[in-house]
Amino acid sequence: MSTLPFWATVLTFGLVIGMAALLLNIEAGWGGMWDLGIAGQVAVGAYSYALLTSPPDAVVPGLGLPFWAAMVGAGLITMIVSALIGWPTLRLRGEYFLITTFAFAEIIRQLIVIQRGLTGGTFGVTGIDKPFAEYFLPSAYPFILLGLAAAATVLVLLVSQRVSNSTYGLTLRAARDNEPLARSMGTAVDRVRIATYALVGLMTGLLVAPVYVWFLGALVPASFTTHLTFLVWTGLVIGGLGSRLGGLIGAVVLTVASEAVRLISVDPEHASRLAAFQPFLVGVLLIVLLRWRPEGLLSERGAFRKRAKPLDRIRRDDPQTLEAVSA
Amino acid sequence: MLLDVQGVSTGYGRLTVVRDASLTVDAGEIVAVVGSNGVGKTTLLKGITRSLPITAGRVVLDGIDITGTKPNQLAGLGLGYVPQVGSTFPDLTVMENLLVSVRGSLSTARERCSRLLARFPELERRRDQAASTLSGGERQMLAIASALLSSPRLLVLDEPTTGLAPLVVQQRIDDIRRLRDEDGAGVLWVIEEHPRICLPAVDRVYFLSDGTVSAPMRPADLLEEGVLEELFFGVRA
Amino acid sequence: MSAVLEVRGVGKTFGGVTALADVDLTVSTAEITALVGPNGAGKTTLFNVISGFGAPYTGEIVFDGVRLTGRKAHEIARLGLVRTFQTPVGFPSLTVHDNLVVAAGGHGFDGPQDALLRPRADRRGLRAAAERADQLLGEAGIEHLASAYMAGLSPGDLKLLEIVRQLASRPRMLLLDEPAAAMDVNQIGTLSRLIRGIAAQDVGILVIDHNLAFVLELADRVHVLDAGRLLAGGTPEEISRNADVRRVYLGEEAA
Amino acid sequence: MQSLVFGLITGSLLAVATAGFALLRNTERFLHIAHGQFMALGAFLAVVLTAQWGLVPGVLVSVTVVAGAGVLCGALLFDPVKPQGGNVLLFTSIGLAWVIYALLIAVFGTEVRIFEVSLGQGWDLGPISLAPGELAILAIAALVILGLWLLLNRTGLGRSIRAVASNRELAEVRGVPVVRVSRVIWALSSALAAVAGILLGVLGTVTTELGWSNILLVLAAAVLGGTGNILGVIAASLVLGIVMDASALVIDTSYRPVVAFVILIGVLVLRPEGLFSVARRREVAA
Amino acid sequence: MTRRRGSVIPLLLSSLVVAACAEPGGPSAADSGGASDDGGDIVFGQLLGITGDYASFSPPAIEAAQIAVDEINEAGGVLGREVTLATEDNRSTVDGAIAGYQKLVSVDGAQVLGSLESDGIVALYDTITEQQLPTICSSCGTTFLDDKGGEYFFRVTASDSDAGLIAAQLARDAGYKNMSMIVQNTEGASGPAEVAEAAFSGIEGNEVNTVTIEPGRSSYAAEVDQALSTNPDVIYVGAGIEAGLPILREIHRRGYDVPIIVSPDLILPETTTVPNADNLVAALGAFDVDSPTYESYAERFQERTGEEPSPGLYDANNYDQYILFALAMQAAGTTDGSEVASKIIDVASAPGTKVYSYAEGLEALENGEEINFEGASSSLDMNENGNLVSPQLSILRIVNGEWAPTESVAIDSSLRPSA
Repeated sequence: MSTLPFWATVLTFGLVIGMAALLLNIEAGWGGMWDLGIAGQVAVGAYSYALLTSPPDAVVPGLGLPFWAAMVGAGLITMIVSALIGWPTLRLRGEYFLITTFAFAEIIRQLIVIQRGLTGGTFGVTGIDKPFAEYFLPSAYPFILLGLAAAATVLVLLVSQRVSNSTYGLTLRAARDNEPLARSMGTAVDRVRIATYALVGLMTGLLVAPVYVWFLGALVPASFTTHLTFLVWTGLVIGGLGSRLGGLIGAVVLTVASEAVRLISVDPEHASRLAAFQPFLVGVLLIVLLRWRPEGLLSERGAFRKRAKPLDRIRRDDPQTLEAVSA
Repeated sequence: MLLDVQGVSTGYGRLTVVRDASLTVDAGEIVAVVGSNGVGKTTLLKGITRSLPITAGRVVLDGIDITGTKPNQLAGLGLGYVPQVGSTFPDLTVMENLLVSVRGSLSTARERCSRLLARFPELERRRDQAASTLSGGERQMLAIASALLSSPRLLVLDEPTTGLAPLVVQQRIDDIRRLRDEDGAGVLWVIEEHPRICLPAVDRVYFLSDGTVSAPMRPADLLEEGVLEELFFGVRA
Repeated sequence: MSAVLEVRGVGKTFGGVTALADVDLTVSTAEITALVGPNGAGKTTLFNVISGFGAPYTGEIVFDGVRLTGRKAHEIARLGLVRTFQTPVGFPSLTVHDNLVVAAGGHGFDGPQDALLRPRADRRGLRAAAERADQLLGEAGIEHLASAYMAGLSPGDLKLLEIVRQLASRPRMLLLDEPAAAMDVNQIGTLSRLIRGIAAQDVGILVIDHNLAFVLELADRVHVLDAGRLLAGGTPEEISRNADVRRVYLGEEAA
Repeated sequence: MQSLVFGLITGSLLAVATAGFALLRNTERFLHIAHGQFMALGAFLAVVLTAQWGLVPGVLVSVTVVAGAGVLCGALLFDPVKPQGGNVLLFTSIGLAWVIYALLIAVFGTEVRIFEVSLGQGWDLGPISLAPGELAILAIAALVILGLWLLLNRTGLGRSIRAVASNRELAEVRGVPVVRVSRVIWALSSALAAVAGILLGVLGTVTTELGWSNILLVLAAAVLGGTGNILGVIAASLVLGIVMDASALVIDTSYRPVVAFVILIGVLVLRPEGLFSVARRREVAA
Repeated sequence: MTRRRGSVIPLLLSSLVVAACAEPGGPSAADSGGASDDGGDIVFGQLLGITGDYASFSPPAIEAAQIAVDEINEAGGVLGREVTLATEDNRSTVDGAIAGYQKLVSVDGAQVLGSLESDGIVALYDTITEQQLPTICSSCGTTFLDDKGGEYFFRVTASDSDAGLIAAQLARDAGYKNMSMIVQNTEGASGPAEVAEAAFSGIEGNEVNTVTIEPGRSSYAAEVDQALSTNPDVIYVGAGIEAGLPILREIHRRGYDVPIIVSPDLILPETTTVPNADNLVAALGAFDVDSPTYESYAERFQERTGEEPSPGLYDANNYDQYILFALAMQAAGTTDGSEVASKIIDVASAPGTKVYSYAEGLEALENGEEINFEGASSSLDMNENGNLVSPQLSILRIVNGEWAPTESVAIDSSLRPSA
C-alpha cells in the first residue's frame, strides 16, 4: 500500500497549523501580543465559511455561496470579530492580555455549543463544500487538498514576508520592544495593534479556517479547544518566535512527528499509551526547546540578519527595563 | 579592617560599570562614597553586597572573603544593606518588615523588634500598618531599622536621604551616627544629594566618577569652599 | 525670540501628593533651556505631562500655537515635539540602523494596509528612511554601530543614540531627559556639541539633567525645580550663585 | 438561597485550587498552567490509593507525592529558565501540563474514576438543603484556607513567603533563604492543587480532563483576586462561584461557564489590577 | 450537491496527480475502495476512540472485533483469504478521525471500515461515500444517519430517535405527567433528549422542564436544583458518565426520590453504586440473549476478558459488524467496495436462511442460498437506509447491584413527533 495519501493528509493538517503559526508570529513574534485565543479566531472563520457555503435547506441552513465567496466572507467576518475583540483587549498588558484572549476563545467555543440553531451545537455542521471535489477521484483528493493547502500557505507566507520587509513590520517590532518610545516617535501603537489583530483575523478567516474546514469535512466545537491554540503556539515556539519561516517549519515538524506514531504498529491494548505520545511530544519539545534553545530552530536575529552581527543574547520584554522607561 | 574592597570590577552582564574599585571601612567609622547621578555608586554597592557578579578583585568582610558568597548569607555574616530602591516590603506591616530579618524563635524575635521600635517612635506608632502606607522618610527609617536587626557590624546604605526634606535628612543622619557611636558599627554610605548636610557626619569619603573610585579624602577638604561646586557643578563659584 | 513651547500654570497630583504646582516655563528656539532639580523634584513628571504620557493635569501647554491638552503621545510627537527617555534602551532587539529607520520613516505607520496594498511606495519610503538613518549615523560619527543590536551597546552609546534616533524624525523641538547620565567626559563633550548643533538648526531644546556641571556649561537659560515648584530661573551664572539652588543641591543652610 | 450554598461550595473549592496558583504567581511571577494537571494528578493518585489503603492514608500520601512532584518540577524545570522571564516560565508550564496529561493517560487510562465516598443525603435547613458530605467539603476547604492564612500571617515561614512575594531582592538581602522558601512554595502550591483536585473528584468524577477544564477558572479567580493578598483570591473565588451558580436563576444554565469569563473580561477591561487588589502605592525612587 | 462521478475528467486529472505523487512502482492509490485485489490478506479497518472522551468504550469493542476476525479465519477466511484487523485511534476527535482514516485506507489498505462512535464518521461521510468504502457503525445513534445511510453507511444499533422515543414512552406508560430533563450539551445526549421532549410534551397535560448542562464542571448542583424546582414526578438524565454520575448523586442528595430515566451512556457498572440506584431505569437496544449467536459470542467474550458482554458498551454490536462485512464480501464474491456495500443489507435481513455464525453463513452462501444473519446484538434486519428495522429494546434496571434487562418493549410509533 502507498502511504502517500496518509502523508498528504497529515501534511495538510501540518500546513493548517503552520499557516496559523505564521500569522501568530506576526501577532506575537513581531507584535509582542501573546495571543492565547487562536482557536477562537479559527472557529469564527471556520463556522463563517461553513455557514456561508451550507445550502439554505441543509440541517444547519446557510447561504449556499460558492466556496471562494465564502472564503472572502469568512475573512471579513473574522476580521471584524477580531477587531472587536482586540479593541478592549489590546489595552491590557502581559498576562492580562494572555488571559483575556484565552477567555474570549473559550466564550466563542461555548457560544458555538449553545447556539445550536445557528451552529448546529455539538452536532456540528456537516456536508462541507470542498472546492473542486467533483473533478477528482476521492482517492486523489487528499493530494488536491494538499495542493490547496500549499497554495494558501504560499499566500500567507507572502503576506508574512511582505510584513517583515515593510515599514509596518518594523514599526510593529519596535512597538513590541519599547512601547513608550514608539509612541514618542509618533506611532499610534494601539491602532497598529488593532490593525494587526484585524489582519491576522482576515488571513485566518480567508485561508487558515477554510483549509481547516476542508480538511475536517465537518465542524464540531471540539475541534476548536485550547488544544488547537497550544498546538499552534508549540509549533511557533519550536520553529522560532520572531523568525520568518520558523512557525511553518515548527508546526509541520510537530504534526508530522506526532502523526508518524500511527505508523508504529502496536497491540491495541497498548494503544492508549501510544496515544499519549502526542501530548507528551508537544510538552517535552516545549520544555526542552525553551530551556536549551529558547529562540527556536530559527531565530528572529537570524531572520533579520541582513547587516546585523550577533551580539550577546537579550531578554526581550524585560519588565524592569520597560517599567523604568515608562516610569 | 571591617571591609576591604580590593580592585573590584562589576557591572551588568558584559557591561562593566565599576572598574578596579578599592576602598576600606573600619569598625566604628562612617565612610561615604560621593558622586553624581549615574556614575556607578549603586552598582558598586550591589557588587559589594553580592547582588551583582564581581568580574575582578575581591571583597573581604571582617577577614572572610565574601567574593563568592550568596547575598542571603551576608546578613548572617554581619552585613546590613539598605538598597536605594525597594528597601521595604510594601505588602508587609512595619512589624512584619522587621520580623523578616530576625531568625530564631518568634517570642524572642518579637521582643527584639519591639526593643528596636522603641528607638523609632514614628515607626512604633505605625507598627501594624502596611509599609506601602508610610511616607518616604518613614520608609527609609524602616529600611535602616530592618537592616539593624541582624546586629550588623557593617551597614551599607545606598542614598538613604534621597528625596527627603532637609529636616528629615538631618534625622536620618542622627540615626546613622548613633549606629556608629552606640553599636560600634562601620557604615558605608552612598551620598548624592545634600552633601553639605551629610558630609560633616562622615569620617572618610571617596569620590566616585565614571566608575572609578578616588583615593580616600577627609570630608573637611571636600567641604572647603568651592570643592564640591567643582566636583558637582564643574565650575568654581 | 520665538517661543515654541509655553507651559502655563501646570499642576499635577498623584494620589494626593503634589508632583507639580503652578509651573510656568517658556522655551524658545533661540536658546537651549535646561531644567534642573534634585531627585523627585518633578522634572520627569513635567516631561511626561508635556509629551502626553500619563494622566491629565491642570494648566495649559501650548506648542507651536497648538494646545496639547488631551492629546495622545503619538499625536504630540507628530506635531514635532519629541522626547527622549532617561533609561535609553531604544528598541533592544533591533539593530541601531533599524532603530533609526523606525524614527526616520515618518509617522504614518498605522497598519499593514500600505505594506500590503502599496508595496512599491512602502519600499520607497523604507529606502528613504534608511538613507536618512545612514546620514544621521555619519553625522554622529557612529557608522560602525549600524549593524549592532541596541541591546549590546554601552550606556554612553545608548544615550547618544537616544538623541540621534529622535532627531531622525526632524523634530521642531526636543525634550532631553538626563542625556548626560552614565556618560564619561569625552562622551559628554560629544553630546554637548551635538545638542548645540541641533539647537543651531532652529530646533527648540529643553533638557533636564542631574549633572549641574554639564547643564550649566550647555544651557543658555536654566530653571530650577524643587518639590514640584519652580525655584529660580536665569543664566547659568545666576543659577550657580543662587543661594536657594545651593541649598537644594548641596544642602547648605540658607544664609 | 440554595444557589448561594452551591456557589459557596463551588467557590470554596475554587479558592483552594486558586490559592496555590496565586502563591506561585506572586512569588515566582508566572502563570502556572500545569497547576490544573497537578490537581488531576492528586485526584488520580488519591482515587487509586484510597481504594487500597483507605481514605485518610490514601489522601495524605497522594498530597505528599504531588507536593514532592511540585518541588522537583520547580527545581529541575522552572528554576533553570527563571532568568528568561515570565513568558518562558509560562510556556514551560504549558509544556509540563502536556507531559503530565500524557502521563496520566498512559498510566491511568482514560476511563472515568470515582471515589467510593458518599456525601449522604441533604438535611433540610429551612430554605436550604445541605448534605453532610457537602458540609465536610466546605469545612475541609475552609480549614485548608484558614490554615494557609495562618501559615502566611502568623509564622516566620509565612512572613518569609510574603516577603519574597513582596520584594524578592530585598528578602535575599535580609537573609531570607529564597531558594529554600521557593521550594516550600512549590510544595505548598502543589499540595493545595492536590487537595483541590481530590475535593473536586469527591464531589464529581475524576477524569484526565480535570486539569484542563478547571485551569481557566483558576486563572480567572487568580486574576480577579489581584496580586496583593491571599484574601483577595479567596473573595474572588467565592464571588465567581456564587455568581456562576446564581446565574442559573437568571439565564439558561448552559451559559454558566460563559458567565465567569464574561465577568473576567469585564473586570480586566475596567480594572486591570484586579477586583480585590489593594491599591498599592509604588515606592517612587525618581 | 452534484458529483459527476465516473466521468473522464476526474480520471484524467486524478491520474495526473497520482502520477506526480506516487512512489515509483508502488501500487496506484487511485483505485476506488482503497485497496487493489492482490490476493493477500483482506484488511478490516477499525476506527474508534482509544483515547479521549469515548476511551472507556474501546477496550471491549476491540476484543469483540478480534473475536469476530478469529471466527472468520477459523472458518477459512473470506473468499479463501485471511482477514486481518487494522485498528486506529481517532482520539475521540474529528481531526484524529481523519488522520486515522487516511492511515487505515491508504497505509493499511482497509477494505471495509468498522467504527464505534459518531463524531468522526459524520465528518468522513462524504469522503467515505466518494471512496465507496463499506462502513458500519456499531454505536452511532446520530440522527444524521436516519436518512443518509443505506448506500455505504450502515449501523447495527438503534437510532437516537428511537432512544428518545422509548424514554418518552416509558414515562407515559408509567403515568407520569411532569418530567424534568437534565441534558448534557453534547450531540449524543441532546439528540435523543430532543426527541423525548417533543414526544412527551406532545401528550396532552404533560409538562417538561429541560435544563442544559455543560460537562467538565466541578459540580452540577445549581442545574439539578433548577431541574427539581418544578417538582417533577419523573426525571430524565441524558449525560455521559463524567457528568451523569455527579448529577445522579446530587439528585439523591437533594432528597428526591422519583424514578430517573437515564440515557444509555449511563448503563455502566459505575452507576450501580449511586445511592438512588433503585430509581434508575434505562432503555437500550437489547442484546438478543436467547440467540445462539449471542450465546456463542458471549462465551468467547467471557473466555477472553473474564467479563460478561455489556449492552451499554456495544461490544456485541461491534462483533456483529465484522461478521456482516465478511458475509457481505463473501456474498459479493469480490472485495470491491460498492459490490460489498450492496450486499450488506441483503445478508443482514430477510429474506434468506437464518444463520447464526460466520461458518454457517459461509456454508449457506457457498450452497448458493440467500442468507439472513441473526447477530449477537439483534436480528440486524435493516431498512433501505441501513437502519435497524425493529431495534430490540429492553428496559433495564439495577438488580442486585447490576444492570439487568427486566422486560422488552416495542416502540410505539404513534409517539413519533412527525407522525
